[in-house]
Amino acid sequence: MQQPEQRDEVEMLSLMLLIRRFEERASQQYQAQKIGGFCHLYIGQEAVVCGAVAAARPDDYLITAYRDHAHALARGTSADACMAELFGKATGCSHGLGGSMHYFDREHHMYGGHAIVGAHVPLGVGLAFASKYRDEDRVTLCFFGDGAINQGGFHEALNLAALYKLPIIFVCENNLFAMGTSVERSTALKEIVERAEGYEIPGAVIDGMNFREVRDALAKIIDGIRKDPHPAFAEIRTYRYRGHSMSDPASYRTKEQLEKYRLDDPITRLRAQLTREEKLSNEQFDKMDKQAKETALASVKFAEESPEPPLEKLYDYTYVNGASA
Amino acid sequence: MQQPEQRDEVEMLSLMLLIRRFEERASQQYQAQKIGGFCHLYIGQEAVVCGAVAAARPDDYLITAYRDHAHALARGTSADACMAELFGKATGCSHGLGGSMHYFDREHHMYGGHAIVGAHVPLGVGLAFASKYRDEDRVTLCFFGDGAINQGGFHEALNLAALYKLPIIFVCENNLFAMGTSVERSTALKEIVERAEGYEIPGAVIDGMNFREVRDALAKIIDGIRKDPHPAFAEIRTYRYRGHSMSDPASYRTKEQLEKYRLDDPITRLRAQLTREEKLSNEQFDKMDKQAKETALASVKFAEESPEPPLEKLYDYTYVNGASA
Amino acid sequence: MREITYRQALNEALAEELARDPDVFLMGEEVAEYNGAYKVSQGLLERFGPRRIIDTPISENGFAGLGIGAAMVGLRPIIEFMTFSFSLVAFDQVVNNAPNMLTMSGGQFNIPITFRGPNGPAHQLGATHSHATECLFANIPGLKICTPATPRDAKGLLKTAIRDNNPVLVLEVELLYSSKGLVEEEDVDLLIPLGEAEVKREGGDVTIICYAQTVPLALATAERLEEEEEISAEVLDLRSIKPLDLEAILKSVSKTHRVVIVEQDRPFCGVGAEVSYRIQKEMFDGLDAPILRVAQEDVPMPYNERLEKAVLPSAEKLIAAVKKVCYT
Amino acid sequence: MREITYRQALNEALAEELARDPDVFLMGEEVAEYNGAYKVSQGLLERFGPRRIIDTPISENGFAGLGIGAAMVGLRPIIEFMTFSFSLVAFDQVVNNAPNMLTMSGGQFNIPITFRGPNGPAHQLGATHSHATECLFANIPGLKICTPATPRDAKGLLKTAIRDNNPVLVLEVELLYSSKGLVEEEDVDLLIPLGEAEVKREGGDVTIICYAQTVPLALATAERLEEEEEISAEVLDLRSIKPLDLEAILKSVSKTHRVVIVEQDRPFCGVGAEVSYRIQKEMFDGLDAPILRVAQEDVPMPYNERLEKAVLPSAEKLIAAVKKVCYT
Ligand SMILES: Cc1ncc(C[n+]2csc(CCOP(=O)(O)OP(=O)(O)O)c2C)c(N)n1
Ligand SMILES: Cc1ncc(C[n+]2csc(CCOP(=O)(O)OP(=O)(O)O)c2C)c(N)n1
Ligand SMILES: [Mg+2]
Ligand SMILES: [Mg+2]
Repeated sequence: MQQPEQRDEVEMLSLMLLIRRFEERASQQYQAQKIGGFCHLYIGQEAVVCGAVAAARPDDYLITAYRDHAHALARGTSADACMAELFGKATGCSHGLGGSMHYFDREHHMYGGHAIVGAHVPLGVGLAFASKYRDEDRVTLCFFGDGAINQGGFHEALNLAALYKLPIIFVCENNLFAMGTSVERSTALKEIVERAEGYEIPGAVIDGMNFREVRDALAKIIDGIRKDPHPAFAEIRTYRYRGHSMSDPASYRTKEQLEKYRLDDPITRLRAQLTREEKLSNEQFDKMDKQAKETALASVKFAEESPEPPLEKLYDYTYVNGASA
Repeated sequence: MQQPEQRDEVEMLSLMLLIRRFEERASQQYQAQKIGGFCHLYIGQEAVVCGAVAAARPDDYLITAYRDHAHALARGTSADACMAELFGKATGCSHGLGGSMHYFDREHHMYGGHAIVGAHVPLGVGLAFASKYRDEDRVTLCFFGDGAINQGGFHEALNLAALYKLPIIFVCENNLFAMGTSVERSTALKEIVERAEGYEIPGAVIDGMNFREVRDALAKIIDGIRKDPHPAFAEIRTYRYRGHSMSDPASYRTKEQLEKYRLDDPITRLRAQLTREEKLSNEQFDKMDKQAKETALASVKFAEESPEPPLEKLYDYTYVNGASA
Repeated sequence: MREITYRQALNEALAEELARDPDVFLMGEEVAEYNGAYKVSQGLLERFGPRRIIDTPISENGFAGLGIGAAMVGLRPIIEFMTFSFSLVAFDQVVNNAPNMLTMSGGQFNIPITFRGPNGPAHQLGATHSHATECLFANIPGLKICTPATPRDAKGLLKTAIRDNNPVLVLEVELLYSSKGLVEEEDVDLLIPLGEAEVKREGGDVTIICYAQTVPLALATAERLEEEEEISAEVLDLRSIKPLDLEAILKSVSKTHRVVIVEQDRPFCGVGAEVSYRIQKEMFDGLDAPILRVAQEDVPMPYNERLEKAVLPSAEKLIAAVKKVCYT
Repeated sequence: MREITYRQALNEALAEELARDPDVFLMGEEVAEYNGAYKVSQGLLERFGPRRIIDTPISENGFAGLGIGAAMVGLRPIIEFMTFSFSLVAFDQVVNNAPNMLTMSGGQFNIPITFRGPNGPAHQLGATHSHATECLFANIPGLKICTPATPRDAKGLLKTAIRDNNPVLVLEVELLYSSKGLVEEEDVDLLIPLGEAEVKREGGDVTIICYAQTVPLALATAERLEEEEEISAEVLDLRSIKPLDLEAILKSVSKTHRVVIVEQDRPFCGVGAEVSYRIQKEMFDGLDAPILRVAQEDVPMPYNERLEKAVLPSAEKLIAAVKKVCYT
């Protein structure tokens, strides 16, 4: 099976670094009360969306839940636009109207940023429906958490996708917890991927702390879908280092568990792989990291200096004018 | 494994006859416009609920969807109360306020008659929750159609039942169609029972045209649940002879298919079994059938002569007075 | 003009828009092979094929969401709810995803979707199947809602709804599917704007505001009022609940100075409440009597026919209200 | 009397009713081990154990339905929605199963259930997480709805709700969880009847009707009105939306003859519309000015703080409305 043209791994590593540094800054700015509402960090899970994006085409549809900063960044939304969104600024990727949980970027095929658990999974199926309807070979990447699989809408969506043979990959980012509830306390089965079997959807379990494994496994699945539209399911095992949201001390899990995953850090791992293969020097890495930090810091400045969305436009986002010509 | 004390099979045959004759009368009365709203007949499926009721205890909780006449009759609601309900009379099992789709009979542990597809399955799980909460050994029989398994609420309910290990048997009356949609056009899997596997719920496929098979298979499952509370799933294969509702000509299926199932008629089959075993003579059967027809006819008379619910009581069913003491 | 049924008018609207725009598709339970539970989509599968006319499982949440997702990338789905009572299991999709997307995305994603199907009590369907949902949805910013009462309005409003770039709910009336009325010839591209009420009968003494099911009731009652009470009632059909045609309402009320709203939904926070608020706010000094509403009684719908009738708005209740505001 | 927080008051109400009645249990997402997303159920798992305090998966439809089923056979579930924005995925259970059961069964099954949790906009949660659902549920016959604004009301109303034999929604206010107020000592069995409004401030010139989030706003604004405009405003806290205390409303209005309703929900078919309909119907000649409402702007909630503020009712909007009805 032919692999899609692969994006440079060093570049992907620097993307993962950017995501991490961006979120560290976001966390700091949240604590400084520059950012409002809820804010869910992705730190620890970077290999998942980066592996997926590396496996997909830039114009494949991508949709996810509220833990969405990384998904936009991975798709190419600038750190500036992402930080400005957290600050509620007009220059944000959702023009300051969406906030952390509702990132959108049409240009980069990022279809949100959706905050009702599970409710965007039918939307993802709709994106896939559209590409099949139009006979396009795009694949939809539909991300959601382990908590979402207990929502009814998720099931209806899976069944519809299977019934209509839609080109979609359901990517379950299993970080073991939905807020304070562990998977075993929420889900009556041994492996999440088994749920897909009830719809005759092929499933795979993937190590989400390993960029290469995510990329290669998904590339194969996506390639299969592109050739012959059908749904697939990937349970990607990962871990969030931080609490569920900024206000969560995460006392429901052990320090040992966190440490175990930290040792398996996706950035450290890819760095080690590349260093071992002599594709990356320490200096290069340090430079990249510095760059990531600078970009993140600059995004704060950009956000701070950006204008607020104008009050006069308050009523401009409820309806669009016009009709199909 | 010990079987529950079995109800006399001849008695159960006469119950199946009563159900059939009752519904034939209901059909006639509907056509004569004595009955309003929707009316869904169960004819052909009698062995399912009769087998289940024979396998359960009278105080086990029972809940079902809108195709519910048989479930009330099987539980012991009188034909009079059932027919009066169709006529909207005060003497009906829901005092004329529920109609065909909303039969209730608290005394006989019939918890409805629910008309939003799938939405009563969580209620069934709530009944089972209550018996576990109270440490009672009742089992909940929760009936639904093949169409209901594509509703999100159904899934959430299955997962909750499995998670909390509730004493409930999910009985899917698979009559191959949801209105005009065949199971293969609605459901992305080979066997409905596979859906239960996604929740680690044990499942069984049962021939719903054979009273004895239904009873014996369910008795074993129910017995297991009673000893050790857990959910179970039974896909019971059956067939409705009539259209989905009174207005449906059922042109989506072939005459051959209908004829095939008619040859497998559950009443004819149990009759043949009993006759072969010399537990039933032709005279007895004819007498029973005559009796069933008379009871059904008498129920029409009863319904006709019954009073309407009084207009003054219109406001009496919105709230109950009082509070927990 | 020709006389066709309300059902036929809807069917023509669907067929015309499907023919006109390849991005339009129809999806719902039993819409294709069964030709629609109420036969509104009769013949469409045969004409447009299974790519455009799509049967679904009983998964309202799922296929409503599918439609919204497809609309994000420019398709124009028509989602049929077999009845709007079943839209309640898809409520989150309709009120949270469809109308919020434009705001949440800072204007990047509009959702050109139509949700349609019968709404409101039909005949003895009982408490679960008789919901009039218009006021529930009308509270939600970002949705548009229309409620055709005649074949002409049904055709013209549905066609406009399908072309609108926002989510629009077309709330049809089951009990009117077989009713007949005059509609322009088939070669006319009949579009009736959303947000325009119509005076269905002129009068000078009182304004009866109505929509959907209550339009025929209001018209028939106006005749009786004329004959029996010598009261000349103007009958104003809102046609759209949102946007609401306040201008038309005020125009009629400034002539009559008296208003009765006869609505098909339940009273509490219903359409009548909203309309009456707007009128009293704008025309406080122009009213000669309090505004009265005739709505469903505020009880779950009973199955029994006599009780159901007692719950619904009726000519008797409407006449009593009109007489009250006319102080006769 | 002691000073405690609104959160603590709710916690006490839960604990007291759990202790009092073995049929009462609390179920919802993160209510047990996490002690509640907003810590309302703090300590309850420890005290009452996992049989009575039950964590659920993210399955609102499922566990709302579970509660209704359990209530059919006499248990008294308290179902927590983490916020009522999430009740929208369980909408059918709450509006179709809970309140219809009594009617559909001809009186055989009442549903003694309490649905509770924070409702209405909090702070920059965006369009999907800021729903004020009171008017949606208030339209549904068979539900009762209360909206406590003070610790005392929170405790007294929640306790009454749990004991009520009907489905009751207790719509709490996230932004008030940490606010403090005087509440009777713990040994007092504090029960506040559903359907009783309370004058939270006396005044003679205008009646400001409010509930939930808008009560502190109304009270603070009333002070400003007194100081800055010499307008004496009576502040009436509805406390219950359904049943609505029309008597208390009319009593206040017959004193002031002027009304502004400041509501936390969206305007269209909202609580303000209903209240204004009732007042103008009963007191047409007793009003000296049109009734005005101050509600959210009718747009999906934006994330940006300044825009969010502009959407919400504010002191400025309320003052403007009051001045208008006072013709100053
Ligand atoms: C329908 C609904 N219920 C509850 C919530 C509150 N909530 C937000 S995130 C979350 C946990 C989701 O966990 P998971 O799906 O595993 O995603 P993760 O946070 O781990 O990325 C909950 C309960 C919500 N947003 N929507
Ligand atoms: C949520 C919802 N959607 C649609 C309907 C309309 N409807 C009533 S029965 C039915 C078919 C159900 O089929 P199945 O579950 O197989 O039960 P059967 O009629 O075969 O007994 C449909 C679509 C409904 N009542 N509720
Ligand atoms: Mg998770
Ligand atoms: Mg079926």
